[in-house]
Formats: sequence, C-alpha cells, structure tokens
Amino acid sequence: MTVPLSWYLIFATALFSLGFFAVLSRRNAVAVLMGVELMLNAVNVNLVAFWRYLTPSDLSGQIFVVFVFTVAAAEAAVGLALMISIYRTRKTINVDEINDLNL
Amino acid sequence: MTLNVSAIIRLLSPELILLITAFVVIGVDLARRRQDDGRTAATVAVVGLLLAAFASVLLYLSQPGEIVLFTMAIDVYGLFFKTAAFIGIALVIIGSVNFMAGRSKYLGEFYALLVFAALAISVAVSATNLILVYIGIEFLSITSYILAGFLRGDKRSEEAAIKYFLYGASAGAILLFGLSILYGVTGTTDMATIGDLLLRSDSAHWLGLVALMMVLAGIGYKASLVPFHQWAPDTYDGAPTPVSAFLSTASKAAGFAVLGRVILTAFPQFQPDWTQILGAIAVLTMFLGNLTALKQKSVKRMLAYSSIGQAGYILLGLAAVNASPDFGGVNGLMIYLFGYIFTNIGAFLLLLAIEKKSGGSTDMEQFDGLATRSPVIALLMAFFLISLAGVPPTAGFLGKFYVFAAVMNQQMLVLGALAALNTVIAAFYYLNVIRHMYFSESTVEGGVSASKGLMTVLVVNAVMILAIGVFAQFFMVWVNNSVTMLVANGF
Amino acid sequence: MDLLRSSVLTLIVFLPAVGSVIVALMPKEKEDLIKKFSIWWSVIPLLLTTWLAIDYATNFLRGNQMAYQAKFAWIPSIGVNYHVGADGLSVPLLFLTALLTTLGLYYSARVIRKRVKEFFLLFLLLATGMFGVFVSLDLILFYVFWEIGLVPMYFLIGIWGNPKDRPQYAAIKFFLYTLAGSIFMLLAMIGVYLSTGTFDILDAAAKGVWLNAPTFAMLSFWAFFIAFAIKVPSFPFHTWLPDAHTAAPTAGSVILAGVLLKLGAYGILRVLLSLFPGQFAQFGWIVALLGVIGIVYGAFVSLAQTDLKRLIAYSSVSHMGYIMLGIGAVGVALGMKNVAGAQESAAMAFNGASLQMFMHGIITGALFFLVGVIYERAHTRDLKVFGGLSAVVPVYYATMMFAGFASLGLPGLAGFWAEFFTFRGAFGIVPVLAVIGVIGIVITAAYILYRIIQSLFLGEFDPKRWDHWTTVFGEHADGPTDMALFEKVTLWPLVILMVLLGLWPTPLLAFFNEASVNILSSLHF
Amino acid sequence: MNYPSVFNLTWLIPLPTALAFFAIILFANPKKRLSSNIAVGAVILAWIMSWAVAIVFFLNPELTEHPFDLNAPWLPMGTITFHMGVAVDAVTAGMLFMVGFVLTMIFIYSTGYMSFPGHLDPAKYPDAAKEGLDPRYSRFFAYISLFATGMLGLVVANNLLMLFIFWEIMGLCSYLLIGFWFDKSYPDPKQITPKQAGLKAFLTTRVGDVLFMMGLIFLFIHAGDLNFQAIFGNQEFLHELSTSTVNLPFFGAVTWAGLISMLIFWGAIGKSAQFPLHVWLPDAMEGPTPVSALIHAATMVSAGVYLIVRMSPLFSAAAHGGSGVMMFVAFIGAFTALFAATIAVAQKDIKKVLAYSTISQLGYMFAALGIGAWVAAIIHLLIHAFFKSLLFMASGSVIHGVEHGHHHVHEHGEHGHEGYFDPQDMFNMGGLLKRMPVTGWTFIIGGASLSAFPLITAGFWSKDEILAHAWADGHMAVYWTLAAGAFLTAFYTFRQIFLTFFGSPRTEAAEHAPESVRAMTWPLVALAFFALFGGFVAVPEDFPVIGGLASDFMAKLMEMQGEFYGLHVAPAGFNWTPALISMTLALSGIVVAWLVYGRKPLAAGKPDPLRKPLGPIYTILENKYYFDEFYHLVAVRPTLWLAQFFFLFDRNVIDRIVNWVGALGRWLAAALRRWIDEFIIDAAVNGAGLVTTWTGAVVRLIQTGQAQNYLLILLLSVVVLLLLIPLK
Repeated sequence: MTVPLSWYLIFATALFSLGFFAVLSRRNAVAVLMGVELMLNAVNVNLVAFWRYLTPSDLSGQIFVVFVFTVAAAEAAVGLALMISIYRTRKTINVDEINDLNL
Repeated sequence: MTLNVSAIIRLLSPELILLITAFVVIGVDLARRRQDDGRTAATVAVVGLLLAAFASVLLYLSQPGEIVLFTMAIDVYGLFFKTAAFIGIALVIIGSVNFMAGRSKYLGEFYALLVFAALAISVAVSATNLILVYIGIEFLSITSYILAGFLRGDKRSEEAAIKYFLYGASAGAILLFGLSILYGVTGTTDMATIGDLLLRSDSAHWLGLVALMMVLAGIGYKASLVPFHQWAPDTYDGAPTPVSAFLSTASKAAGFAVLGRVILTAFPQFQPDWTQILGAIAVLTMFLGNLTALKQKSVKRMLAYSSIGQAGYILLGLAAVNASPDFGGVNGLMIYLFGYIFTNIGAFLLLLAIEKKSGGSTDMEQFDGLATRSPVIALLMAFFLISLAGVPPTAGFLGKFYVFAAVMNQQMLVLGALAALNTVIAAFYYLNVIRHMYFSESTVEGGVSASKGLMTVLVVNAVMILAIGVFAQFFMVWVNNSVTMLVANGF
Repeated sequence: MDLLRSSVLTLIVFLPAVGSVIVALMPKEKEDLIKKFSIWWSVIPLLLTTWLAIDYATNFLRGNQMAYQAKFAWIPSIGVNYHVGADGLSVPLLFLTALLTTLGLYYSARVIRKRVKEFFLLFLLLATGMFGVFVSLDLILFYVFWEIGLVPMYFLIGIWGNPKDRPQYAAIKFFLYTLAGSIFMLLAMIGVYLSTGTFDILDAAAKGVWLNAPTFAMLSFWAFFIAFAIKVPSFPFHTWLPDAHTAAPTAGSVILAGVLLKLGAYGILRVLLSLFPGQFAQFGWIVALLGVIGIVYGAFVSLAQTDLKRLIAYSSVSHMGYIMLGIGAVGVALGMKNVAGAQESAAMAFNGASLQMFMHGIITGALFFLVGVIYERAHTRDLKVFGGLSAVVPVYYATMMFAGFASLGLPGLAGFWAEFFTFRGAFGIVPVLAVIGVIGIVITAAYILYRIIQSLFLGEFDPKRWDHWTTVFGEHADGPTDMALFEKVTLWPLVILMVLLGLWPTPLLAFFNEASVNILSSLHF
Repeated sequence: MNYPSVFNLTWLIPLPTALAFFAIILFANPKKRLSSNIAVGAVILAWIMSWAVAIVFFLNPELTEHPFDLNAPWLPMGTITFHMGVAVDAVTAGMLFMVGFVLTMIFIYSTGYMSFPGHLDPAKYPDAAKEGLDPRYSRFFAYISLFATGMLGLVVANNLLMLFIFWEIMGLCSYLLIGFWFDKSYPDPKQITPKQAGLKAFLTTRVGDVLFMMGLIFLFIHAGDLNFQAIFGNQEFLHELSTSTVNLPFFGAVTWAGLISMLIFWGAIGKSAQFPLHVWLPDAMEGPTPVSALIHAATMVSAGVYLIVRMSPLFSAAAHGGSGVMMFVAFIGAFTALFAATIAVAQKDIKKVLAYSTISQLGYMFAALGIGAWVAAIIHLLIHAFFKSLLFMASGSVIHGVEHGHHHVHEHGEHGHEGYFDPQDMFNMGGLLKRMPVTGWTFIIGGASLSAFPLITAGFWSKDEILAHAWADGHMAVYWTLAAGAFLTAFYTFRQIFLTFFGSPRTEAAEHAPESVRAMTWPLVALAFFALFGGFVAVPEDFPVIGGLASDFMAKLMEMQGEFYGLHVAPAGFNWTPALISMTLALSGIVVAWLVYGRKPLAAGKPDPLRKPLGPIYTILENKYYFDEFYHLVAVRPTLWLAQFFFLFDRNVIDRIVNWVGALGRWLAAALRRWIDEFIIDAAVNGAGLVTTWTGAVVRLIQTGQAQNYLLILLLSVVVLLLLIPLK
C-alpha cells in the first residue's frame, strides 16, 4: 500500500497555507521570510510528488525542485541583506513600522 | 530539434553579450579609481546593452523560430521585447549616470545589476518552459529588489525594496504553486505541450483554471495589474528614480510579455475565461490607477499610479486578443508597450532634473512656472505627458488606438467605452502637471538643469515617441511580424 | 500645375507647422523677428488658399469632384492613408482659416507682450491642426488633426488668458470636454474600419457603414455626433464655450469662434452625413431640435449678459444653432426622398449651414477682435461702464455696427444669407422647428442692439464713469482712443468681406452649392 | 417687346446713393459740406433717373401689359439659380415718381435743418458749433443716402427677396436715424430718448419682419421662385396655392395662400405701424425731423402698403380661396385709421400728432386694399406721401424756428427759467404764421390736404376714392369707421394749425422764432404744389363739372396695371351720398377745431380745452391707450426675465452637470482611497481576525503592517479568483 498522491497534495497545500499565514501574521521580517520559504517548500513537495506519481521517467519535476531551492536561497540572501540594511537605518525590522510611503 | 553549438551561440548572442557585459562592468568597476563617477562602467553597460539590442535586431531580421535548449524560444515575439527592454535599460543607464554618481559607492554593481535585469528579462520573455518562466521571473525580481533598495541608508529606498521583496516573494510562491499544478495536471513543463494536453483533456479543466488564476497573480503583479498592484506605488515612489523608470517600463513590459506568452501558449483553450477576467482586471486597473492618480500631490507618485493606469490599457490588448491580422490585440499590446517604454522612461528620468533642483521633492509646486524657467525641460515633460494622455501624433496615441481597435474588434463595447472614459480621466491629471508648468507662476526661483546624458535620453525619448506616432507603419510592421509568428507558433 | 495641385494642400497644412519649428529655433529675445516671421510665414498659406479658391472656381466648380487629392500610404497595414483633398465645402473654409490666422497673428503682434515666442509658435501649430481637419479624407488623419488643434488652444487659453477669467479652468474644461467627445469618436472610427475595411471617408461612404448592424450604426452615429456637437458646440454641450471664449486672448477667441467651432460642423457634413445617411435621416430631427434650442436659448442667454465677450460667446451658441438646424434639416430630408421639394430644401439647408460656417467665422471673428479693441483700452468688458462711445470713437463704432448688424442677420450683410438659406431649407423640411427658430432672430436683434450697441455707443459719454483708460499700447489716456492703424488693418478686411458677401454672396455660394449638390447626390438623393 | 432704352437705367437708380453712402463713410466723413453735397448730388441723379423711367412709363401706358423685367443670375440654390433683377410697372413708375422727388426735397431740406442741435453743448464740439452744423452732419447724410438706396431699391426690385433685403436696409436706417441724437436725454426719465426709440422701432418692426420672412420662405417653397411676374403671371399656381391647405394649431385648416398672405401682411403691419405694432412710430419722432418726413411719413412706412399692393394678386387669390385675409387687412386698416386718429387728438407734441395721423392714413390705405380698392390705395399712398412729408418738414421748420427763438432768448441774457424747454410742444407755440409765413402757409396747405378739404386739395380726391369704394362695394362698417376717422383727422389737423400758427405766441421762444433758411422753405413750396394739385391725376371721370377736365390718367394707368395682375379694380364711380357725407365730416371737423382752438386762442400756460370735457378719456388718449405700458408688461419684461432665467439655468444647471461629472470623478478618487483604506483592508483584516477567532486560534494573531495588508489583499484576490471558477 502506498500513500496516495492526494495526501501529499493536501499536505503541501496545508504547508503552503501555513507559510502564507506566517507571512501575514508575523511582524518580524525574518519570520515573514521564513513563511515564504515554507510556501516555496510546500510547492517543492507538490512537485516531487507529481514527479514521483505521474512522470517518474521524466526528470523535469526534479529539476524544477532543484531550481526552486536555488531561487529560494538567492531570495533569502537578498532578503536578509535588505533586512540588515534596514535594521541599520531604522533599528527595527518590524514590518508594520516600515511604513513611510503611503497611498 | 537539435542545433549545433554555433547556431545556439548565434541565437543566444544577446544573452551572451549581456552576460559578458555584466561581468566586464563589474571588472571595470573593480579597477575604478576614486574620482571616476562610474561613467566608464556605465558606458560599458550601455555599449553592451546596445550591442545586445543590435544582435536582437539582427536575429529578428533573420526571422528565427527555433527553440533553443528545449526551453527558450528565439522568436520574433521575444526578440521584439528584448530589443525594447535593452534599449529602455540603456536609456535608463545613460540618464542616471549623474544622479547615481553622488549617491552610491557601488556604481559598478548598479549598472551590472541593470544589465543582469536585462538578461533576466531576456530569459523570461523567451521562456517556453515553466521552469525557465519561474527562473526568469525570479531572476528579474531579485535583481529588482536589490535595485529598488540600492540607496543604502535611504529610508524610502529601503522601504520600497522590502515591500517589493515581501510582495514579490509571496507572489512568486503563488506563481510557483500554480505552475506546480500545471505540471501535475499535464506531467510536463513545456508550455506548448501543456497547451496541447489541456486542449485534449476535459477533466483537467478546473485545475487548469486554478493554475491560470495563480499564474495570473504571480505574473500580473510584475505588470502591476489591479488587484496585484499594491506594492507598485510605494516602490515606484520610494525607489531611486532611475529604478522606478526601469520597474515601470522594462520590467513591466517583461511581465506583459511573459503573461502573453504563457496564456497564449499554455492556456489557449481558456480564452473565453481569461478574456473576461483580463477585461475585468483591465477595467479595475485603469480606474484605480487613474482615479488615484488624480489626487496625488507628488508627480513621482502620480506617475506611479499613472503607470498602473497605463497597465490597464495595455492589458486590454491581451484581453481582446483575437486572430485578426490588423487588430489582433497582441500587436496593440506590443506597440503600446514599445511607445510606453520611451514615454515613461522619459517622464520618470525627467524627474531627476527636478529632484536635483529641489533636493528630492517632486511635488507639483516644483513644476510651477517651469515653462518660463526651463522651457526645454518643460516642453519635453509636456510632450511625454501628452503622449501618456494619448494625443496624436504621439506613440501614446498609436498604442491606445490599437488596443481600442482590438477591443472594438472583439465587440467589447462596454470595455471600449470604459477605457475611453479613463482616457479622459487620465488626461485631467496629465494636463494638471502641464498646467503647473505652463500656467502657474513660479514659486521656485531658477531653472532646473539636466546633465548632458539625461538631456540626451530625454530628447531621444521624445524623438522616438514622435517617430513611433508618425512613422507608425515602420513599427507596426515589426510588431505585426512578431505577432504573426507567435500566432503561427502556438496560438 | 499638376504637381502644384497635388501638393498644395499638403503645403498649406504643414507650412505652419514648419513655421512653428523655425520659430522654436529662434532665440526668444528676438521678439520682433519672431513676430514678423510668423506673420509673413502665415501669409504663404493665405496666398495658397487664395490661389486654391481661384483655381477651384475656374477649373473644378462644375467638375463634381474632390480636387487636389493626394494619397500616400501611412499605416498601410490597416489601410490608414495620408489622404487629403478639397471640394467646395473645404476650400472656402481653408481660406477663412488662413485669413483669420494671419489676421490673428498680425493683431497679436501688437497686443501680446508676454511669452511671445511660445504664443506665435503655438498659433502656427494651431493652424496646421485646423487646415488638416478641413482637408483630411481619412478618418484617422482627421482625428489626428482634430486632436492636434486641441493642444495649442489649450495653451493659448491657459497661458495668455485673462487672469480674471479663470483661464486655467477654462482651458482644461475646453480640453477635457472636447477630448471626452473625440475619444468616443475614435472608437466609432474604428468601428467604421471594422465594418468597411477602410478608414478612407470616400471609400467607406461608398461601401456603406454597418449596413447590416443597425445597433452599431446607431451607436457609431451618436459617438460621432456627440464629438462634433461638443465641438460645434450644440446645446446642451455648449458650456465650455463661454468660459473658453471669455478667457482666451483676443486672437485665440477669434480662431476659436472663427474656425475651431466650424470643425464640428464640418465634421458633421463631411463625415457623419456621408457615412451614416440612414441614421441621419432617422435622427436628423434631434439634430435640428438641438439646433433650434441652441438658437433660442443661446439668444436669450446672450441677452442676459453684461460682459461683452461672454455675450458674444453665447451669441456663438445661438449662431451655431443655425448650422445645427440646417444640418438637421438636411438629415430629415434624407428620409423624405419621395416628398416633392425636399431635395431643393435640403440643398438650401446645406448651403445655409455651410454659409453660416463661413459667415459666422468672419463676423464673430471680427466681433472678438472688436472686443479686444475696447478691452485693450478700458481693461474691462463690463458693459455697464461704457456708453456714448459713438461720439468719441466713430471708426470703432462704425466697424462694430457692421459686425453687429451682420451678426443679427441684416440683409445686405453677410450673416443674412446664412440665416435665409438655413430657414429656407428648414421651413421646407422641419417647419415647426423653424418657426420656433425664428424667435431667435428677434432676440438676436435685441441683444445686439440693446446690449452691445446701446450699452457701448449710445447715450452721452461720461468720462467719470470709468477712469482706467489707456491707449492700445498701454500708455495712459483720458478716454478711449479710436482704432489704431493695426486694428483697422485687422478688422477692415473682415468688414469688407461682410459687405461684399452680403451684397454678392454668389462666389461663395457657388462653392458651397457645388459641395451640397455633390454630397447630396452622392447619397442618392 | 422693345422697351424704351431708358428702362435699362432702372437698375442704376439705387446706385448713386449707395455709392454716396460709401463715399461719405470712407472718405468724405471729415468734410461736412462735401458730404452733404455728395449726398444731394447722388439723390438728384437718382431723382432724374427715377423720373425719366416713370415719365416714359406714363407716356407708354401700353407697357402695363408687358411690364419691364430685367434679370441677372444671382444665387445658385441646389440645382436652380435665383435671379436678381429690376422691374418697372405702373406701380413702380408711380412710386419712383413720388420717391425720387420726395427724397430730393428732403435731402435739400436736411442741408438746412441739420444745423447745430440745441441739446448739445457747443463747448464739447467747438468745430461743429463754429460751422453751425451738427457734429455728425456727415454721418446723417451717409445714413439717409443709404436709406434712399433702400427705398429706391425696394421700389424697383422685381422679386420679393430683394424687396425684403431693401426693406430691412431701410429698417436699419430707420433705427440709425431715429437714434441719431443718441446722446440726447430728457429730465423726465419716463420720456423716451432717441436711443430707446430707435431700439423700439427696430425690434417692433423686426417682429413683423420675421413673420414676413416666414411668408416669403413659404412662398418660395411653393413657387420655387420669388419673381413677381413669374408668380403672379401663373394663375394656375395661384389657384393651387389658394386651394391647398395646411393644418395649423389653433387656426385649423387654412389655405397656403391665406397663410402666406397673412404672414406677409404682418410684415406690413410692423413696417407701416398698424395696430397692434403701431407703438414704435410715434416714438420714432425722436429722430431729426427730415427723418420723420422721409422715413416715417413718405417712404418707409408706406413701403408696407406698397408690399401689399405688390402682393395683391396673392391676397386676392387667397380671398377667392375663401381665406379671410383681405377682411383682416380691411379690419386692421380701418380700425387703425380710427384708433390712431383718436390718439392724435390728445397729443401736444407737434410731431406726435403727425405721427399718429400717419398711422391713421396708412390705415386708410390698408382698408382700401382690404376692400379691393387697389387703385385708390396706390393713389392715396402717393398723394399722402407728398402732403405728409410737407407737413413734417413744415413742422420741422417750426421746431427749428422755435428752438432758435429759444436760443435767441437765452443768448440775450434772460436766464430766468432754467427749466427744460420742449420746442416741439404745441402749447409752447402760437401765432407763428406771422413769424414764419412760408412755413405756416405751406403747413396749412398740407393740413388741408390731410383733412381732405374738398375739391382744392389732393388729399380730398384720394381719400374720397377710398370712401367711395367702401360705399360702393357695400363695406359699410369700413366706410363709417373711415368716415369717423376723417372727421377726427380734420379736427386734430386744424387743432394743430390753430395751436401752432394762430393766436398769439405763448412763449418767448415762439415770439422770437425766425423763418427758416431757404434750403428748408423751398422744398416746402415744391411739395405744397403737389399737395394741392397732385390729386388731379385721379379725379373720377364722372365727377360733376371737373370730371372730364382734369386728368385721371394715373387712376387709369393703375387700373390697367391691376387688370394685368388679374385684379378687377374698376373705379367705384362717383356717388353723391358718400362724397357729401365725407365732405361734411371733414368740414365739420375743421369747424369744431375752430370752435375749440381757433375762435378763442389758447392763452399761455392754459391746459388743453379738451381736457375738461373729455375727462378720463383724454387721459387715456394722452397715454395712447397705455399700449406702451401694456407691451412693456407682456413682452419686454418677460423677455428680459426669460433671458435672466435661462442664463441662471445655464450657469447653475447645465454647466454644473459637467462640473458635477468632474467632481464625481474627484470624489470617486477620494472615496476609492478611503474605501480601500477603511473598508477593504480593515474588513479584510477584521475578517481574517474573525476567521482565526472561529478556528480557536489566538485572538489578534494577525497584526499586519502595511506590507502585510498588501499581501492579505493578494491572498484574498487569488481566493476570489479561485472562487470564480465554480461559476464557470
């Protein structure tokens, strides 16, 4: 007996939502970034599951995952750099305090 | 389809040129002396971008239609956008040399990043594979985050960057989710195949729609489409002005190009659905952008909203896409974008001159009586604004004309009427700036001055705007060719 | 000769634009040079249009054709051509435009003192827009010129407008109002293309527009009509006009009233009539009704004015009503093909409307110049402070009398023929509306005589009532001085035209009649 | 048909004065004498040509069968071409004879009359005062030259459109000349000033003119042409016009001929100051007296009659078709004749009396036309012109004299009374016959003619003809109305004569009034000749004793002309009964006037002896039945009120609509901003908070910053988009 595909998908969706919830609810920018990472990894679960269940012979799903990892890393690097820079000028990385530009 | 290496190098020559250029720029910068204001690096970057543009044009003229490395379509559609984006970024660089010189130490990185952004755009608009679409978009996003926050220590710039970053990262995740669904439904990441497969299976329809919606959100934010636009005003407003110029033009164009290619190749059978949704989004985008722009006191922020409004018109082309050879919609989108790139870069970069005089403010008062203080600058600004308003014989008119025509061609009368109404609303705030420049008495003493580079860019933009409007046929042939190929390829 | 004939319209249209580029290149301190150059440069189109009129009259008047055509592909991928041509309808209007432009420049050279270079530059550019509309035979070209004319006028009103009259408000109102109309016209133009596959007015008219889609035809008709009606302006789209006219500098008002308003009427006759004859027949009565309301309403509102310039502005609303009445009558007549005499009446209504276009141009042009004459001296236009000027400034008085009486349609002066032909046509087609319209004639007489002539000229001149007199050159003066030479040179050509055309309208009528016969017969009427 | 070559001159007749007009306004303007010389020279030229044409026509009565008609292409109208041209028939010839002569006399008279006017301050116009000429002397001659062009053109025009054009040009001149002394004002603010009078005249006649134009246009539509001979030579067309009908609101079905005639007649009512559009003419007397003589007595006002004379074939066709338009003409004419005469009785202004008498006499002519007495109307028109212009010019001479007398008194140091002095008030005159014998006697001749003093005056013959017709054709109501009018006419005329010329001077001004210069008196004498003997061109053939002796060639000629136009205008023949009645009435009018004013001359400062016996009626008459006030109330005020209303409507409603749209846009922009801020974001945040509450998670877990608000919207948008899918 194998785990059905849908389980993976539900898990991934839950993970994605959790990530999004973190993005929305955390005030610390680093925590928000972690939420984003969670969302990206949720998709990775999706991709790997699809690959394994649907097209095990074609590697594109796996390749995709690899690229997502890479992108996520780059994104995290840039994001953290930004936050450091902001922390230097503002002494805070609270998202709701970084709000000088208004409608 | 297998190609030999030399063919691949030829077809990817713009990208390769950009790659080399980027590294050369960094290298030049490493060797930079203190007193150099980054001019050398900028020159290299511009030369590289123009070479890449030239290469794209040459490739365009050879009418290619090949898929390189299974993931990139080197076709006229992509090449058109590449050319436009390269030229646009080159103009941004030329115009910003003086501005950046005093503001940052890391000038080489700045220009290199812009070249990288060009490369990202180049990759994104060619991508025929979901993976490359994602990579291209993210590549562009990441360079853009850095560019937006480039002025370290500048609160506004940093805020612009972090907002953009948080929004972009989340939107990217949504895009990715959508793409994963697409992959899951079809088992492939090649968009043309996906299009075919979706066409054949009815069962995947609703999942396809889910993917479509997510893709729309994930790419639409790049094009600042309502309701995925909210980062845009803050970022355009806060980012260094040359970056705003870049973000609101080349980057946005890339967004539209990718969106166009994705929905035309991967979702052709969903046309009835996305036609309606895109139409609604276009209307929302126009109204929100234009109505909000009405109220702005800062011209930069006004232009930020205006560029949202403009995105609405551009999207009309996609919403009304059809197979007719003259008013097919996509050609409207393309010619609109082409003219819009020059117009908006002109308008944004012109703010540099104002900011220099005012020390950063672009409030309306800074424009009072500009026509008497600096007649040439005022005239150029007026010209850009008139083009944005869509008055003939400018590029802005030609673009509006084509997207309106596409809308009419699809008999979307209400959409056409709403778009027309928006033109009037928009004219009001564009004219308002002209009013300040020409009718009001100066509240500020002395003229504004533009560096040689900036002036050159502004004049080139103005000339291009007029040229596109007057020699419309020349440009339309390019555009129509591109569309023909695209239609032949997938749609 | 053939070369000249095929290029003359292009020359007329683009020479002013070239002139404005040359002005742009001149240093702005050299005001004298700029002024002289602009004036003489504008004489070239004037001479060309004069030649055009003579040549047309001698060679084409009975040829039943659109003459001086030139056609080049502009955006061939969608069949947009640079296609220009002139017939009996456009030739006189071209001449009028050239004349008023030259006179306007000449007059402005003396009274415009700030930002001279920009003024002359924009004025020349404006001429290109106006000429362009009158010669365009391609819808997109028509639209392009239509909009080009809009921009300089916006600046003319906004920059050189009298600060007391809210020029910025007036300018933006003018621009947005017109744009609001024309943008929908653009959609309708696209519709024409989608229906016929061409933007060419003549071709599209020959093919018929939306013949099988009455709803689209109707929508297109209204889109075109509203754009034109705003420009005319017809009641109830007229409210931009009093503000714009009042605020604009003298020469701007002259061009605005003299030519820009005619663009709308011209558009209806050239574009709407030939592209949508069926809808015109159906809705002609609405056009005529709006015209009649405009006549009467405009006249009454004029009667209530105490500001001279605003009065004349409203009088334009009334006078443009005649054009709308005439045009509407033509439309109604299209639906009366079997009624005896309808064809003749339609021709006369057409003639009346087109005559009114020309006559109103010279008459109201002159009237606005005359307002300028007094305003430059008194620096007010409030009719209540004047009186008795007839004894003090007899030349001004005489000139105003000619223009005023021409405006009220006195036989023997130009305005009468327009009214007569319009009513002759309208009575044969829409008698009830025409009967209401004649009320306007009486009220017109009332406001011209009671408001203008009596307030300005009659009674005893009392120097105590107003003491801010200067000469036209700005020097202090104890009372009004009579018209200076340059004012006479500006105004008398118009007065001479009023008298000559009043006594002998035949040459002008020959042009319009030719156009009316051609256009109506092309509608299989 | 070979026409005498002199007819080819016809089109030239209006030309000299037109050229004079332009010559004066453009060149001769600064030189006053030169201007008047040009004008007089031009009018003499016109006079010679007019008489040449007229007399040649008189000598060739057979021409009535083939009236001269000369055409030139004029206006292209669709596929047809409208022709302009001139025509000469008996009516034209008669008019040319009268107009040419009267014009010339009045031009000459004006050279004397237009001296420096009393109401102007000589200090302001030193040059003009030194010359002793009106400061705008040249302008005056320019205007009357233009007027002469209008009148001559109207007479020779061969189509209704040209007639209308000249008609309007005369209206313009009338306006200009009435308001000639535009700077004159009176201490009594209620007294109408020249500028107001001009306006009133123009606007009142404009009402008629507009209706006239409508009639003209309808005629044009039906006939396809406006040439008189083309229309009236086409009996079939006239018949058709009189049988085809049109449905009008309120009036029901009327024939086209009736409608057109009626509209055209309204033009005549306005121009000839008939009831109810008569109000402008008395006020028109504010103009210089030559103007009153010329325009408001002899020529322009009678153009209305001329118009109906011209259009009579149409009227008669309309009558044959059963339309009551002829009866209406007769009614208006007769009513006006009596109505105006009653007002004249109570006027104190010498010119106003004459003005009302003009209205009244024009009423006679219309009455004649209404009952079909075409010839009588024409003859009375011609003769009236002579004696009425004579009367006006003589009264002008009187005014001139009194004004001079007034000045004379003032210059000689008697500054005792500084009050306003009205030189036109008959109660300021008296005994002037001695001071101004030529003026006096010619006035009396004119007055006698106006009163139809039997046998020896021209007025008797022409008026008698009308009365005889009314009697003979059985129009008893018309007859008695006109007869009563005749009595009143004689009465007020001699009231005027007695008040002005007899008794003793009631003011010093009258005492010192000098006789006028010769330029003024000679025309009086010349006109007096015609006022006396002009009537002998129309003595009925069967009149006792002199019936065959005097010529009636004019009546014959007109009769023939009438036949040509299909009008059956046989002479009424002489009948003792009406003749005696009218003679008696005229004479008794004179006698009554003598009893009231002549027997015991009025003393200075005494009121009009009629005031007491007539009581309130006198007040009503004096105030002209309050017509001015009535019109002010029902026409002028509502118009101005309406104008104001529309203006406010325009500013506050129509214009606002646009501004509202603009404001709506701006409001939307603001609202959108608020809405996004407060509604969407807050609601979204709260909503999300609620959701978390429900799910039992930590309350207020989400405390978003702005960036996260954006992300929330992003999420919600995607959710909304996804929710759209089931709708598919």
